[in-house]
Amino acid sequence: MSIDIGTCDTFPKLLVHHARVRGALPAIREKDLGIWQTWTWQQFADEVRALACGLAAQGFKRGDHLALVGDNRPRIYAAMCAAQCLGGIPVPMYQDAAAAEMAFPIQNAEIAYAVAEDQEQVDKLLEILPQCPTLKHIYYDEPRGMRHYAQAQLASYDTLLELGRETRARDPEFLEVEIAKGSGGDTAAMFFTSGTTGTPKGVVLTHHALIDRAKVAADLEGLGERDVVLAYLPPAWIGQNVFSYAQPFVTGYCICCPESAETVMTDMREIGPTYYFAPPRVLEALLTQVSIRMEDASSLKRRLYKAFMGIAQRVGGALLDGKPVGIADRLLYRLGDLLVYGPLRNVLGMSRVRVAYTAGEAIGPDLFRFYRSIGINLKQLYGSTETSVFVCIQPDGQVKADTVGPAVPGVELKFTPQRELLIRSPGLFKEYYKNAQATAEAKDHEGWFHTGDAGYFDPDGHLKIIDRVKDVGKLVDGTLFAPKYLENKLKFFSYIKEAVAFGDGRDQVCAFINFDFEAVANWAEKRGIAYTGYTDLASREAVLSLVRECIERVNADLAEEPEIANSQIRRFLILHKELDADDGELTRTRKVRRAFIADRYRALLDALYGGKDSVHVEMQVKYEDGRTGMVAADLAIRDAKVYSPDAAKRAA
Amino acid sequence: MNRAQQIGDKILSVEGVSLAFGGVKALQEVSFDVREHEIRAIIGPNGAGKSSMLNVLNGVYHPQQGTIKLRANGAWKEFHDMDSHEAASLGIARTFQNIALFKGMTVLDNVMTGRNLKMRCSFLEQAIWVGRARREELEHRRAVEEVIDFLEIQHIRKTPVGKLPYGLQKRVELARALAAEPTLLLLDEPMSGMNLEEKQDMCRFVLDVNDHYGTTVVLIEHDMGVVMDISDRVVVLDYGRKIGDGTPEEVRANQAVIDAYLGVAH
Amino acid sequence: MYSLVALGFVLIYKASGVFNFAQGAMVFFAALTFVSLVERGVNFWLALLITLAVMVVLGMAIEKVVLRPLVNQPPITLFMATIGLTFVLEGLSQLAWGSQPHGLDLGIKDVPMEWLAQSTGMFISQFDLFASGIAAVLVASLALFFQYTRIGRALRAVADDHQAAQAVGIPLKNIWAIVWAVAGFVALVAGLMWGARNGVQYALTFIALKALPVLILGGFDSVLGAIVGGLIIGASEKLAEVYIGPMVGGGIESWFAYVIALLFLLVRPQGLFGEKIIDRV
Amino acid sequence: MLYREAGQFKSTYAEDQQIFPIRQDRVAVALLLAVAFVAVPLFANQYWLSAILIPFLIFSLAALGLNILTGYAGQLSLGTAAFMAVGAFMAYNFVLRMPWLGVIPSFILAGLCAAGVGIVFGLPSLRIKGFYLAVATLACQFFVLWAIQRWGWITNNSPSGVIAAQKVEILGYVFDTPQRKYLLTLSIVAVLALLAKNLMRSETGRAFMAVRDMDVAASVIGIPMMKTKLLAFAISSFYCGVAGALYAYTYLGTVEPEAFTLDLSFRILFMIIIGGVGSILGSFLGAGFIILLPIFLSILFGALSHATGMQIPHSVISNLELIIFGGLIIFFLIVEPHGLARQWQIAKEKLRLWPFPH
Repeated sequence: MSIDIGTCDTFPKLLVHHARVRGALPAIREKDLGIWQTWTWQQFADEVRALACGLAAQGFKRGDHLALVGDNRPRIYAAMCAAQCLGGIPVPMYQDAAAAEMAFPIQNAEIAYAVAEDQEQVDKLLEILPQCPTLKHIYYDEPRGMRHYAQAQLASYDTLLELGRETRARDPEFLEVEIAKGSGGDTAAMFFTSGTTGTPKGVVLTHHALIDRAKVAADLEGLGERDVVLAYLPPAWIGQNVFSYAQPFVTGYCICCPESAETVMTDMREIGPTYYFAPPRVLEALLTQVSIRMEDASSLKRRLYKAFMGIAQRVGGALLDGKPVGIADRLLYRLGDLLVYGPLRNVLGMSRVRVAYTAGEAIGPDLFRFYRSIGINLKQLYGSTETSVFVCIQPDGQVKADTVGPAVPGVELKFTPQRELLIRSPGLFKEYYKNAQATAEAKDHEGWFHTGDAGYFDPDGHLKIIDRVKDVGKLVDGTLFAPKYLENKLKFFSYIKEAVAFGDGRDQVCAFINFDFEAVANWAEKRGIAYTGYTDLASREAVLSLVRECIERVNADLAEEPEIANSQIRRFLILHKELDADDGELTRTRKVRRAFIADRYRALLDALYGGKDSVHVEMQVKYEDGRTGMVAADLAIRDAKVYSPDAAKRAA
Repeated sequence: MNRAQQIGDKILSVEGVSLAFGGVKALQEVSFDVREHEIRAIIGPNGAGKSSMLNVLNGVYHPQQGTIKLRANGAWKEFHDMDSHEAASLGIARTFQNIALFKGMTVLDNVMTGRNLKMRCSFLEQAIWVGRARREELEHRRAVEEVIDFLEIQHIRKTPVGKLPYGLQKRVELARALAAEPTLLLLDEPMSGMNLEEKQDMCRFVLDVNDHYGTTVVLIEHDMGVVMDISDRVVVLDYGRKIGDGTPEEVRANQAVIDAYLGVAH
Repeated sequence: MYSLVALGFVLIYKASGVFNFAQGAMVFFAALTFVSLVERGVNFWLALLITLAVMVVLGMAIEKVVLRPLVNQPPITLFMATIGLTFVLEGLSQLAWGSQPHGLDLGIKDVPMEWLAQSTGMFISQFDLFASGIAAVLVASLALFFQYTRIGRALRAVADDHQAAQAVGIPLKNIWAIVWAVAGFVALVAGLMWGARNGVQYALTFIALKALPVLILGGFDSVLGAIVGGLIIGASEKLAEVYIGPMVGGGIESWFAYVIALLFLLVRPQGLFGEKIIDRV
Repeated sequence: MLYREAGQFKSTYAEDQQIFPIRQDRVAVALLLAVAFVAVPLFANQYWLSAILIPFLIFSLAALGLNILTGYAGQLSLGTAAFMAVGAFMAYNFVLRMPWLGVIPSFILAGLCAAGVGIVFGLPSLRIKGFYLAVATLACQFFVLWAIQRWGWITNNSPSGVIAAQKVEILGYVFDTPQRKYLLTLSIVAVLALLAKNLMRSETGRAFMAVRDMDVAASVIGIPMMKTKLLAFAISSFYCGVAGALYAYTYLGTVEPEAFTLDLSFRILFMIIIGGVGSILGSFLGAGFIILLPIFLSILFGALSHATGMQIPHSVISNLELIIFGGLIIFFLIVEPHGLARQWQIAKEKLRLWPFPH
């Protein structure tokens, strides 16, 4: 169905439009108290209007910032839109970030108003209150346990709503005027990039940028008001925010918030979304779950599963792309759909998925092919916070495992000599908030945005991203070294959770490996290997050889690609602990912080390259509840077999 | 700990209660009172008569002497030999030392049975189901969902109770007692057999219950740390006699109590 | 007479906490096997021995197949299992030995003794005396057995609490086997007595129903209770038939025993000699 | 495998509380009812209708009654046949003495009489629990049979105690052919089953189960023991009474006290054990199993004797039947105490999680 938003150029205007055109349709649902509580567009608009008037009554004016801390739920999106009605700028923040990480954005944008979800978030804000004098008003949504809190700044969301309803009753016109004042060029929202390097930067995005990109992408896939999306990723991440805020406001589809983080799987199965987005690590975790659960299945189911997955591997992707497939295979696949893939999609809650995107990181080819083979229309997407996400999308029919598709209409792509990708599109961000110097670096005078990603076009015009520019290095003998590419190939094995490859400016490639505790523990139990914990399992000979097998299979693949054949992994060690964002080794979206790791584990790196076969390590570790403790271990270093290009043919 | 709910006047008064099983004197002239919105702890070494006191309060045992007066909706009701069924209708709910849940039913059904006193429909209407019975059932389901959400047991709503670990079963039992929206909640060692983390959770729940619903709580507990933290006033029993009554600090200093616990020869 | 059968029930109940409804069927099976053997010309004593062996084996088999897997099921389930057992035994016995009734002659005159009849006016036949004699002997030996022998004590321990007994080291398995073997023996004796009096036929299996009130009256787990209960029920049934019967239209023998048991239960749920069952909160 | 649950979410409590929340189940049940009400009367022949389906329905109803008492409320009863007898004879009397009453009201009244008897014999359940209760219901079983034979007016003084059930006529429409009798029975059973299902998922059902699981705790939280237990007896005997009436009117035609012996009580007890204690579906599965077993055996033995040529005497077959019967009871009690219903439930669970095991 076509998108009928006509001239609305700001999100509040879109809301008013939807409330009028499709007032009775569900706008947003949340699983609470056992059932899915539903707000229609009309109800959602009323709540936003009341909230906006409430904020106005509390002195929130045009240009102010509103911090939003908390998980996906109707009230966080209502608050976003309410701020925008008054010309304010919502700033969503990661709900699982530590208190210290929240201090910078609040100081940077002198945020005076904040909406927090529950006691946990309020406590964080109260903890950093001394460093953020500007913070005047904190509205909490869930009153649980905060009965004795007496701080002046605290007020409950409901009282704000009540206040709003009174002010609106007194002066209904006031809000309509404020909304009319809004224009496409105003700032719609500000997202703080987790930034793999240095302090986070506030990316300022205008209404026009977000709406335009959302509309283009929606047209491409024919999204409409009947579609359903599950909002389960942190709202502060542009990847989630675009799908659960920008696009629903453009197309009018319904977003659903799960009851809690633990119940995402069951809620997804209940809702059965038609439009799905998941970063590679979520898809990877899902695949590990599938393989572990299948390992425990009865032998009949396992045989059935393996047989039909073989067929799917061969034929599934082609069928999805509409390529010609033999009659026998087509029938077999149909039978497989009835017995295995249909139920599998159903249990994962993806039976009704029409379009599924994956973005944020490069995805392992086999992982990508797995989902397409069981009939899920998974496609690659490329974009970033600064470009309002949509830069390249793989159209139906031209889906490939290792590319991200052609540019979306309205986007121009260009390469610098060092193969850095430059983008110009209406969706570009206005600036980095109060950071002119970074803005100048990223956006040059002709309006080109320097992405910092390296890549090239493949024959049929699809963009291929290989790595971050500053990470792409060269081995001593000049062969191209793309750590991300190697790491993704390694991470595709369900036993390996995270890998960090080193080789830039060195003679050979070495790697740190983090195995997936759940998968390997299950594997160890089946072989009767007793273990006490992660560190103990890491030192086991059987586990080391298991990881070596995976590495050798990756080396065999690499040997087939001539220009990077030489960057096969020669030596590796298994880290004594899981890399963790709390220790600063990963970003909030679990991307590897390579430079930080390199200097923190300097000793290990030297041991790898120094030819030693084991190294002692003493490391300080931060536990979940903030306590720190020392973890010491002796890490064994092993060599992995390297294949010469022609030998690889035989081994593969 | 500042009190959200102000402690009101007396709601329950126990005067001179004695209870004996054949020769064994479980309780001898015990009298104490409990005020509204208060968390009242009953402590004492094993076999001091704590559980029997609780069983007298909710009508399972009938004392030979002494009277128990309860202020239910305004009027002082004196109940001498009242059976447990009447006690429940007066708004007294309780949990059991060793879990008394209905193994054959799911968590949701168990908690719903807590509300049976509030259901008005006759069995005939319930058989026909459509109409009044259905409305009533859904209303009560809504109220039960509040309690389930309050005690954070949404994820086990549909599992049979028999399958749950010990800590969760205790929480389901608390949910069932709460579902009856009692004026007086009797907790019989709610934290026995729990690890530290579960104990902290349960303490938080008991405090929240007192906070949020304003229920008066009578708590039997061994863990002195817990008693000292969350109770407003404490009664100390030893060999069926009351040897201490007052705030946790007073009781801690009381020599008789220390003797009782450290085992001075009687 | 009832007490003899009741004894079998008590024995099983005392040792395994199971009310063995199939005890009646075992009585029938024992009597039938014995009679069929005698008819085939097997000498009296030899037939007795063979039947005893068969009964013991049967007892053990039942314990192994039926009861062991059902060890800690609620009494209702065990009760139903024994009903199932009754059907199996009935089918088996009729299949093996044909279903027509057999007369059984134990060589003990069943005619009331003249001198006793004139003096007391009571019609007690030599047979009754003999039966009660046997019952007395059986009771005495069982009482001794339970009270003083090591196995007897072990039996009672097992009846009270399986886990505790096992923990103390009593070999649960063969204790139960012994219990069922002895029950088989008692069933044999009861079968002979009963069979001799009114012939061996299908009705025997339902005497278990008659034994129920006896047990309730006397208390499930007391040997003495079984005997006393048996006498009370037997006598009262006959008396009721004579005195109350005509007024109400006769034939009250069938349900009168139950009414007594019922009334008794309301007053004293655990029967004359049984222990009091207290259920704690 | 067959379930496609994605997308079926509940947005109101009413949806969440309904009997069959999953759409596939609703479709399956609707289909089943359609077949039962339409297809069967058209195609099934006389033998199947009157010899298999009608008794199946009647026994399911009786089993349902017993399940309410023993399965849900946990009170063991061996007197089911007696309640059926009361239902049958009282129905006969009502139709005989008050023809203006019509058949259905007289069935209901007969059911109420059975319920009355049920309450009388339920009184002991207040004092004695579980296993001893079997005695009370046993007493009821013998007492009722004796009473019917003794008091003349019940059997309208027919010497042999046999009564002939009158024609069933409702509002001028005579139910005489097997198809009509089948439809009458089916509709009564369906309605009563629905009522039972509603009862079991509402407060009364929960009170029954509470009393079954731990009656001490039940009384402490306020469930009235007396009222609940007697209610269980009353409802259960009402169902058995109506089943008894149907037994006389739509199945046998003529009935005498001997038809309601203890043996029948045992058969119904077996039905709920094998079918599934404490589940509405279990009663139907159990009844079906017990009805079909002898037929299946006779076919089997027929084929066996046909194949092996030696003629197996009828008596041996009936004995074998007994043995297999008893054997099955024991087998079920050991392997699956909750009977076929639990197996059905596990199978359904597996299908919903297909291809995963858990």
